[in-house]
Amino acid sequence: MIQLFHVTKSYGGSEPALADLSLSIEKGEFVFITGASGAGKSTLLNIIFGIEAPSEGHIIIDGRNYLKIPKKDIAPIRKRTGFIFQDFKLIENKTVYENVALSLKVLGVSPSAVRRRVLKALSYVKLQHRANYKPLSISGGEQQRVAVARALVKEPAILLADEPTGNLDAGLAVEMMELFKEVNSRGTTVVVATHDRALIERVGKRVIELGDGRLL
Amino acid sequence: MIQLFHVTKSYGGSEPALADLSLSIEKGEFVFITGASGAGKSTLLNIIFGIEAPSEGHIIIDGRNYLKIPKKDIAPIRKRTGFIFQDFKLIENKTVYENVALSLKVLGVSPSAVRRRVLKALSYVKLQHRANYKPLSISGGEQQRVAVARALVKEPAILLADEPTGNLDAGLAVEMMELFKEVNSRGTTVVVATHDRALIERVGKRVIELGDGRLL
Amino acid sequence: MTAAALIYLIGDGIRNIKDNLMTATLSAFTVAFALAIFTLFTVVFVNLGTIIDTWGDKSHVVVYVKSADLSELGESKLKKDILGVPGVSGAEFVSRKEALALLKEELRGHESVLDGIDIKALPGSFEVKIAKDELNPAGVARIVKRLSVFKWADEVQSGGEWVEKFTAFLKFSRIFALVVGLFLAAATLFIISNTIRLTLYSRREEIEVMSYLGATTAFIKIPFFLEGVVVGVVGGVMALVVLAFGQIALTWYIPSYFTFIIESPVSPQSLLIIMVISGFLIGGFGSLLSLGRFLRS
Amino acid sequence: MTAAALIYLIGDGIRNIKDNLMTATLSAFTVAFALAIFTLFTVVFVNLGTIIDTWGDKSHVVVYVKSADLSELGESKLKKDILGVPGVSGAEFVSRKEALALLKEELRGHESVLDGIDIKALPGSFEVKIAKDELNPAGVARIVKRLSVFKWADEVQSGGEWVEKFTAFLKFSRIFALVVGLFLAAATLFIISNTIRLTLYSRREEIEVMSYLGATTAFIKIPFFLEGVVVGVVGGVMALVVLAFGQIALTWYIPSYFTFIIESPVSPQSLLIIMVISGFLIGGFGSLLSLGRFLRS
Ligand SMILES: Nc1ncnc2c1ncn2[C@@H]1O[C@H](COP(=O)(O)OP(=O)(O)OP(=O)(O)O)[C@@H](O)[C@H]1O
Ligand SMILES: Nc1ncnc2c1ncn2[C@@H]1O[C@H](COP(=O)(O)OP(=O)(O)OP(=O)(O)O)[C@@H](O)[C@H]1O
Ligand SMILES: [Mg+2]
Ligand SMILES: [Mg+2]
Repeated sequence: MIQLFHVTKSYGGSEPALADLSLSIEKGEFVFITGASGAGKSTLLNIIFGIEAPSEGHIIIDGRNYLKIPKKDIAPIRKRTGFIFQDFKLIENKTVYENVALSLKVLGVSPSAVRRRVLKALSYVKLQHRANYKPLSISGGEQQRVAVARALVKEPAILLADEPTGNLDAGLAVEMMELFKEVNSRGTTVVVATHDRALIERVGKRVIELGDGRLL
Repeated sequence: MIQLFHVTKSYGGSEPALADLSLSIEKGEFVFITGASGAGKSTLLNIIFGIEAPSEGHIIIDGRNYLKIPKKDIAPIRKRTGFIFQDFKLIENKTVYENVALSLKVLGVSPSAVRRRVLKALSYVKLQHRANYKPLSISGGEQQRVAVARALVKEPAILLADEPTGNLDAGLAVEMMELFKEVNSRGTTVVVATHDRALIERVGKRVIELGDGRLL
Repeated sequence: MTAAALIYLIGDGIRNIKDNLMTATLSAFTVAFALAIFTLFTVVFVNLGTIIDTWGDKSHVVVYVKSADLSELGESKLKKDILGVPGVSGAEFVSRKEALALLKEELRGHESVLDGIDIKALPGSFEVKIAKDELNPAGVARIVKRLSVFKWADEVQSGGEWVEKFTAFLKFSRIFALVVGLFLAAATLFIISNTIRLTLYSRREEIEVMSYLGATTAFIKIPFFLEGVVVGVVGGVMALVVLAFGQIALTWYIPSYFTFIIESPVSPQSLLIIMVISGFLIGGFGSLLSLGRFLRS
Repeated sequence: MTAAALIYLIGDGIRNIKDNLMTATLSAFTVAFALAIFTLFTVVFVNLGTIIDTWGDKSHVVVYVKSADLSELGESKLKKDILGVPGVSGAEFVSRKEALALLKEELRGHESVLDGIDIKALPGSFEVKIAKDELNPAGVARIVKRLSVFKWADEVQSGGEWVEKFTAFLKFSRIFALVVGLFLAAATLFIISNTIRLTLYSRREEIEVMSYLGATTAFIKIPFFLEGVVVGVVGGVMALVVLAFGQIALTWYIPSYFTFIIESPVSPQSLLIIMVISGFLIGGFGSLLSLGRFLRS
């Protein structure tokens, strides 16, 4: 379970990115976070993932209360969390295969299992034929799907997806959502930040709408 | 006018990214290029911009015939062409203002005119308040709009936009299209690669649809 | 950390080098040059120490003894007096007969001028050896002064001016090699760490991504450490090659009786081991230290 | 290129340094260390040349003349013979009287042994000066052999063994400084270009973006060139500071009569100018050369 109490995040500018935000996401829930550009969607995901610390307020993840997630707790949280970054964050000088495999190697999965699971994940996002390409020599939508595969391959307890379909056509976007629904049905908490209203309506799950860092 | 004759682009893989593609875009036209992820949209724009050379075929830009655009012609073509990259390609250690201003400085615009035009372009994309931020400390959608401002500020003869609304909510996406229509009405040829059918329908212009590197 | 993770880490260190072959090669060359320079100076420093010891033995002071006192006091009493002077490490008696022989040797070819001279007119003398740390113009002068005070001493001559100047120059060379060597060590350590930092800077995104995937600090560091170790060890071995070529080039140009200055005081095998260990430490810990800065931020 | 573009370019070079202050500083330090090292060796090389000339004058060969021949052939004929030997750069006659005075000087304190010796028994002699490029053991030996051939020559003695060894050592030091200096120059040029390349590598995206905006090669290169120039010139000035400290440190430790070896043969002003120009060239053209590789790809 993920809970935020009166979380404020200010980067020092006049308007905080998140302002006094309280919300709760149940274990195994599937939630959309939406809002205009700059509303604070990415900031919210970053705080849950421990990339940013809130300026004020508390986060409770699986019953543990954090103001700022301490350094030693960050790696374990990230190990069971899949994050799809808005800008993908693929490693340029590793192949698609190695990028996805790294996600499992960090967990200490055995080499044979890594191979099997990586190839399966790549097939889910329809990228088996790009396994040996480097990220800079595949298309934008393909890169985004590598990011999806890297997050899903570890079968995370929590999946945080930041605008995961921005570079995908409608058909692929729906397929990705089907994937997310499937992992969700196996118990994974899914949080998807997106501006794509059509997609949200199609999936039909709870929607948290942000505007200027507040709940709308 | 931009014309492609039997253009093929192969990266050495089994399937070429573009296969025997012929098309023609009139001066002052507004064209959408669409197609699934990996269909060849970005490759097509890159060839027009001179980032890639076709493996076979010819490109004719403003009456000049190129197989491979020679080095000395690339800078002049780019000077009068605005390109919005799918991955933005902002310079990380320059501010938003400087990123946009660079586009004019390259053209030799006087400092006072640079200032006026950059601020105007930032206001078009609603980012005056982010002028002094660095790209990594603004949201994904804000970065995308900086890329739009950088391409528009030079008042290009040709505007090539690669997925320019992937990180924008529907409202902003429509506003960007209004901007594009406006520059188009002032004579700029506009080519927009996008997977967003709703947007294409809304704007209602010619659509070139690609599938596996061919016209559909 | 599981065995699978460890296997991955080792493989990854090697893969990283392949992926970043260009910068890895440049770093290895930097380490090689730096180590070669530093080793060269260490070798010269050590060898100059040896030569100073050798030549130092040849720098001596001679005390001529008044004939009367010699017969009266006896050789051993005088020797004890001399050895009592601080800074004196030895004394050897040269009899009148020996003195004449030496004089003749010095006038080689013109011994006739000495025909019929009175052997009594020649003084007996002591050759005085001076301790290493007093072997400098000031030290020698002080000892000469102390020796002159003895009533039985006829005259005190300090050994050849040349020997002193030469020894002083060798000492200067040695200090020069030391100061320059230390300076080079500082400069090259700086340059190596700068090179590593710039290399890692170009891969900071990779480091960031690994931490986002839940990698612990150790997990991130180990491949970079291994990569640094391989680069460092390769650099160390290349340094040996550079040194070998340098030795050949120098040997070509300098008088053969000075080549010992650039001869390694340790065996090639030991030198190899030293280089490999140095490369290991520089590459491995240089990477770790530079990494620390990226992981903190 | 318009005036506005040029103004931008200069401003941008300076802005770039501000934006990349850390790497710019590290590069400046690298240039400083490299230039300081190279300059140090050049100075030592030049000064060793001077000392070799000075000491070389003191290395001489003495030819003793048979008494009979001296009176028969005359001083000037013999001198002409000597000067005819290749490698000889001068000869000076020392009469018997002078020889006796010298001998007495040598036996200082025991002149009495020479009392009553026959001045006729002493030979007249020539002090022979040897040309610089023959001043080595082999050259001296060859000249001695040639001089011994003269029928009038009684004996040929080569000057003090010390002088020769000392000169040889100085020569060795000089060649050592030269070889090491060249090696350091190669190593440091490599290190500087590597540093610049790594720095530019971390900014290759910036270079790429500029070209996408329609910037000509010159437009891209000029700010980097200016940046390199500023870094290089700052490095050059810092090198002077490093050298000044180095000189102070060395002067502290070495005998005062050797300090000249680390004294600049040119004025501080000239040295400053040389350093600034070197920094300018290294930084500016180093950047341009490294840039070329990125612009091509
Ligand atoms: N440098 C490259 N090397 C090898 N293959 C490439 C390279 N660039 C693109 N491709 C391949 O060419 C095909 C077309 O790529 P392109 O980027 O043009 O697609 P796109 O239509 O822009 O897709 P998207 O909507 O995902 O951005 C893709 O399958 C891609 O993997
Ligand atoms: N590091 C930072 N420093 C300063 N301001 C920041 C930083 N990161 C984000 N912001 C600001 O905080 C606000 C919220 O950013 P956030 O990235 O959360 O928006 P978002 O909802 O993800 O938008 P988008 O849909 O465009 O990705 C934005 O106005 C952004 O400019
Ligand atoms: Mg965002
Ligand atoms: Mg694309």
